[in-house]
Amino acid sequence: MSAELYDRAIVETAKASAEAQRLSAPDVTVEEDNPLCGDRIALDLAMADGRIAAVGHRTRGCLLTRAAAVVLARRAPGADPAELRSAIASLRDLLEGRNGPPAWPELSMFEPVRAVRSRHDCVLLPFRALEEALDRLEER
Amino acid sequence: MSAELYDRAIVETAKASAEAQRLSAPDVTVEEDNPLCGDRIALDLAMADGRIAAVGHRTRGCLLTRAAAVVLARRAPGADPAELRSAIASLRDLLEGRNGPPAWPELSMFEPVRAVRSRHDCVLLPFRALEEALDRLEER
Amino acid sequence: MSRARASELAPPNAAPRLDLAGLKGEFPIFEAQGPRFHYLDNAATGQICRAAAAALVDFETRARANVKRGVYRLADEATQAFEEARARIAAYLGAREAREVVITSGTTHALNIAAHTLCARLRPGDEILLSLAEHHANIVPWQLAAARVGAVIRAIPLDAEARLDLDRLTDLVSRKTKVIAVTHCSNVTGALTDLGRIREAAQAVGALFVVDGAQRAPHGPLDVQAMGCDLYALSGHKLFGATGAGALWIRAELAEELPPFLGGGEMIRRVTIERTSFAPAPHRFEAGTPPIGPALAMGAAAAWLAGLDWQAIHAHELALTERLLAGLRAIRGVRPIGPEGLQARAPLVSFVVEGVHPHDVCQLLDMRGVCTRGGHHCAQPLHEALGLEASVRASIALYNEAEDVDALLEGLEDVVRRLA
Amino acid sequence: MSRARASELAPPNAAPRLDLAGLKGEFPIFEAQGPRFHYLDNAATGQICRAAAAALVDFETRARANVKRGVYRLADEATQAFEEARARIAAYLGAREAREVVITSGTTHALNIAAHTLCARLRPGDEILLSLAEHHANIVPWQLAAARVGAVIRAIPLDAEARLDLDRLTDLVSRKTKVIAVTHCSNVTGALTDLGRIREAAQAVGALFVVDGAQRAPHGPLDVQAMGCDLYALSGHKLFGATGAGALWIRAELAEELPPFLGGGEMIRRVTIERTSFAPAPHRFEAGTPPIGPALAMGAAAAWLAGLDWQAIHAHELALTERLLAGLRAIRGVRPIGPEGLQARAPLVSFVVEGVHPHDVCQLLDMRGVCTRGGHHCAQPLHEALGLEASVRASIALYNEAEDVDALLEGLEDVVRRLA
Ligand SMILES: Cc1ncc(COP(=O)(O)O)c(C=O)c1O
Ligand SMILES: Cc1ncc(COP(=O)(O)O)c(C=O)c1O
Repeated sequence: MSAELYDRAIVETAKASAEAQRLSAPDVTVEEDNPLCGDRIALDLAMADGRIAAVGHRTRGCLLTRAAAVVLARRAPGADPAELRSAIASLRDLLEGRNGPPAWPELSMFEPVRAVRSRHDCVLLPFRALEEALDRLEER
Repeated sequence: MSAELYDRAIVETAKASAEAQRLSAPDVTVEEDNPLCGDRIALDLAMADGRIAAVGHRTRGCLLTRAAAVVLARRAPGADPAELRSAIASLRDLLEGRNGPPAWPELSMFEPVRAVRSRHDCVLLPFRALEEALDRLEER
Repeated sequence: MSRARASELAPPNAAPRLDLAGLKGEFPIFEAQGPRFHYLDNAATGQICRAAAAALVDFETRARANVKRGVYRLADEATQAFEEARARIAAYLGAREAREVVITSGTTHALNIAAHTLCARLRPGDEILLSLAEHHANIVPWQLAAARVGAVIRAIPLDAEARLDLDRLTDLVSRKTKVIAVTHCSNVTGALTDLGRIREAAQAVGALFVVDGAQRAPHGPLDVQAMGCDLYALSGHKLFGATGAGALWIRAELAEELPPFLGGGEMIRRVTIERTSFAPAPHRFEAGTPPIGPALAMGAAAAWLAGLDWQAIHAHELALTERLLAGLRAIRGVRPIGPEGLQARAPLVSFVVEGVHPHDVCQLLDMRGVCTRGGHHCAQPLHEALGLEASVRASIALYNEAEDVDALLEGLEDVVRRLA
Repeated sequence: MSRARASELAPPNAAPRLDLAGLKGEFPIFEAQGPRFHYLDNAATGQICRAAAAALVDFETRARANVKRGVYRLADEATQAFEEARARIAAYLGAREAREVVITSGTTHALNIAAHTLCARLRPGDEILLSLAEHHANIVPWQLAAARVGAVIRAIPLDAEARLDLDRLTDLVSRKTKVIAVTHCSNVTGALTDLGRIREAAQAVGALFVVDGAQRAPHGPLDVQAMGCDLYALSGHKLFGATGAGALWIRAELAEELPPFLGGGEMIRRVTIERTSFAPAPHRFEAGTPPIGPALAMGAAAAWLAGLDWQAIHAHELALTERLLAGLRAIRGVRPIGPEGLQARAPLVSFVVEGVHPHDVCQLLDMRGVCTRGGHHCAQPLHEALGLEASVRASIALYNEAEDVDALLEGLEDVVRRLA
């Protein structure tokens, strides 16, 4: 499984994280880390009309964390909080081997991670940050 | 081995501990307990001319502890500290299966205890009290 | 004859059918020790069941890796197995979430965590309520922690049957009471505590409620939620797992507020020489390499136990207890202590033999392969309250048989004949 | 090719003959895991040796009883075996007396005892000197204990090779320094600490000297008396014993003066609800049922290890380390951290792969059955001092072979090709 885990899709996607930018005027910023490995993401969201207008991030982490951050940053703009929450849930389901295909097709690249439990948190880190950001937006 | 451990000699000897008396004017009194079982002895020594003139004690403990106290109380009077210390050493040797016969023949009754390590401290308790008493006398 | 009388008291139909031979076959020690082995020291340690032994041996000899951080297959599997063990303990305890379970090295370690972390929030004059029936493991940690903050320890006294005298709760519990910590089951008398009444008293004043479950846990699955306690401690070795592991259940909402106890690896978020921030529970309370093999054994034992017919086992254990109590009462000079009957008691009886020291009783019983324990059983305040220095304890587990009880009773008759 | 170059550096004659196949046969996991298993995570946990596994399984499944109080045969034998394990650890450590060894649940527990009991005597402003190379287990307990008494923690910085910069001792050690606690061997760099210089500094000001021996202990018998330290901690699972046990050696004269840490059974002299008096050491520090099976395993491992040819093993371990270091340096983008050479180092090397996250390195190595660890290895201050967040660690034990090192190096070349 480790072999598939580093297939071209994940490696290529992760590389794109190098170009990620922070937002200059986010509506919310969340910093989240993975206490077991110290990997870290700073995630910015800008909102317009109840939808995500823009996503910024800086991610320091392994390929899995970075690839996950890139997928998130590409897919989130235009979505509303409910859609995002269901994407997060579908990723959790994918890792646990539950239910059908993920909300975003690219998330399928993380299917090989299912077998390596210790790496689930790597994939989830950006999505945990997203969840926290959505919670904070809601609390306002 | 447990059977021999409760042979007549030990049982009879231990019974005699019920008649033990404390001394009214001891030169030294030591209270010693066995931290693992709470058994306890109060041992009094009276000295005359560098020898033990009288021994008193009150012993609360198992048959082994009480029998050991009785042997000690019978044998110590008349002995000098050096003789007592070598009796203590010979009892330790007996329990560890070292060296020859014990300094006092009655100590042989404790030979079956050798196999039951957890009971060594029972036999030794009165003798540890004696050792402490001799140490205190010497410090004066 | 004591045996005849005892068996009259436990008619064969009283218990649902239990495949006792099959059950006993699940414990490797009985094969190793042969037939003249009457193990009645289960309150000190239970024997390991096959499921636990297999989990332990498998991990230690065929698949060992450290947990929580490694990503290679073996380490990942070890971590999964460790978390599965946590989940199994949680299920056995009826906990809502696996993360409520902290893996410890035993009940003693668990109660030390409890005492330390709860006392960190106390102020001088605050009160901790224990009972006179506690094991030293549920006394000494509170004394040490209370001394640091100036808290005061009080104790529920015993009633005529040596149970916690809960009528005294109204006097003893006040707004000053911040913690109530009691045993679920006395390791000397077998008395089960009426946790419901204590919970009410605790809730009325907002005190936290800690339960020492070491002796109750081996007698069937639990429901910490129904009990309404906040922390619950147990030992794996008494639960037919291995020596070296135990657990502390901490209600989730509470765990997140509590400071850590032991410091070290795996319990931190970020360490600098100046300052450390801590990981969320349960990791915050699990410093260093945990007792992985023993924890897996404890989890395997809990999962195996959870699948047994506890109605049948309960009836079996109580029938043996009845036989034992009746037999003891029939021997001149033998006096059981604690509750008279079978109501709200675990299968555990302590007794004194008039004029004979408990160690001498145990030693002579050992001649017949009967394993019992003599001493204060780490419960000096209870013994003192009963005017005793020590007692002999016979404690029954699911695998014990009528022959074990009978061998004890015959041995006691001999003890009395020889020494009393 | 890196392999060729590495093997030139370790000529076959450098080491006394070692029966490596025989040695490896003493560790059951290699049979279970088969040939494509290159275990290089020994610093996280060693594999259990047959002697330890036998002691563990025997006790847990065939002869289990609780220790320290029972008088029946099984309990007496368990107590004797437990005390024998203590004596074996004492012998391995070169201790003068068995009673100087406290059985703990691991190094972390041992260092928590050390920190707590020594800090109990400190006053506000007193100093505790650690180093930047410490494992969190030798930092966090001191922070927690120091905070309670108002003591101040200082740290020996690192030199260019990431060793403790002992030239700084003169500035750092003063009359205020009451405790110096350092690692004998870094779990990240493998650097061995020059304990002699620290002992001198400690003795000059009357400071107590604590050594974290977790990483040094698996590489041969020790001599705590020659080292001149006062406390020494180690873990059984890293010493090829079982998970769940460790030890703390405390110099006898010192142990008698120190207050206990955990409270519970077996560590007391007398308990009342108001007040408790404590048993002498080592029992004072051993609250509750100890990890008996794991302790026996640790003792058996120590006894077995003590009989090996450590000159041959040492040469073997260092030859592998040399092969590893040379191989790493030959791969573009791979940079070993810590000491350059083999002087005063254990067979343990950490490294970074430029542009590749340690977890990704480990995951890809796992494809080839190579077990390494990526992360901060519970040594964040050291990583921070080196300007790193994390690293990959390969740690060697007596049973490793050249093939293990070669599999790692080949795997790394692949990692670099694919990801760097
Ligand atoms: C140097 C050092 N100290 C302490 C520890 C902690 O040991 P344990 O986790 O066995 O308590 C370790 C283990 O990783 C270590 O390497
Ligand atoms: C009621 C009770 N509490 C606590 C303990 C301590 O358990 P352990 O020794 O496993 O830590 C015991 C065990 O004897 C017990 O019976």
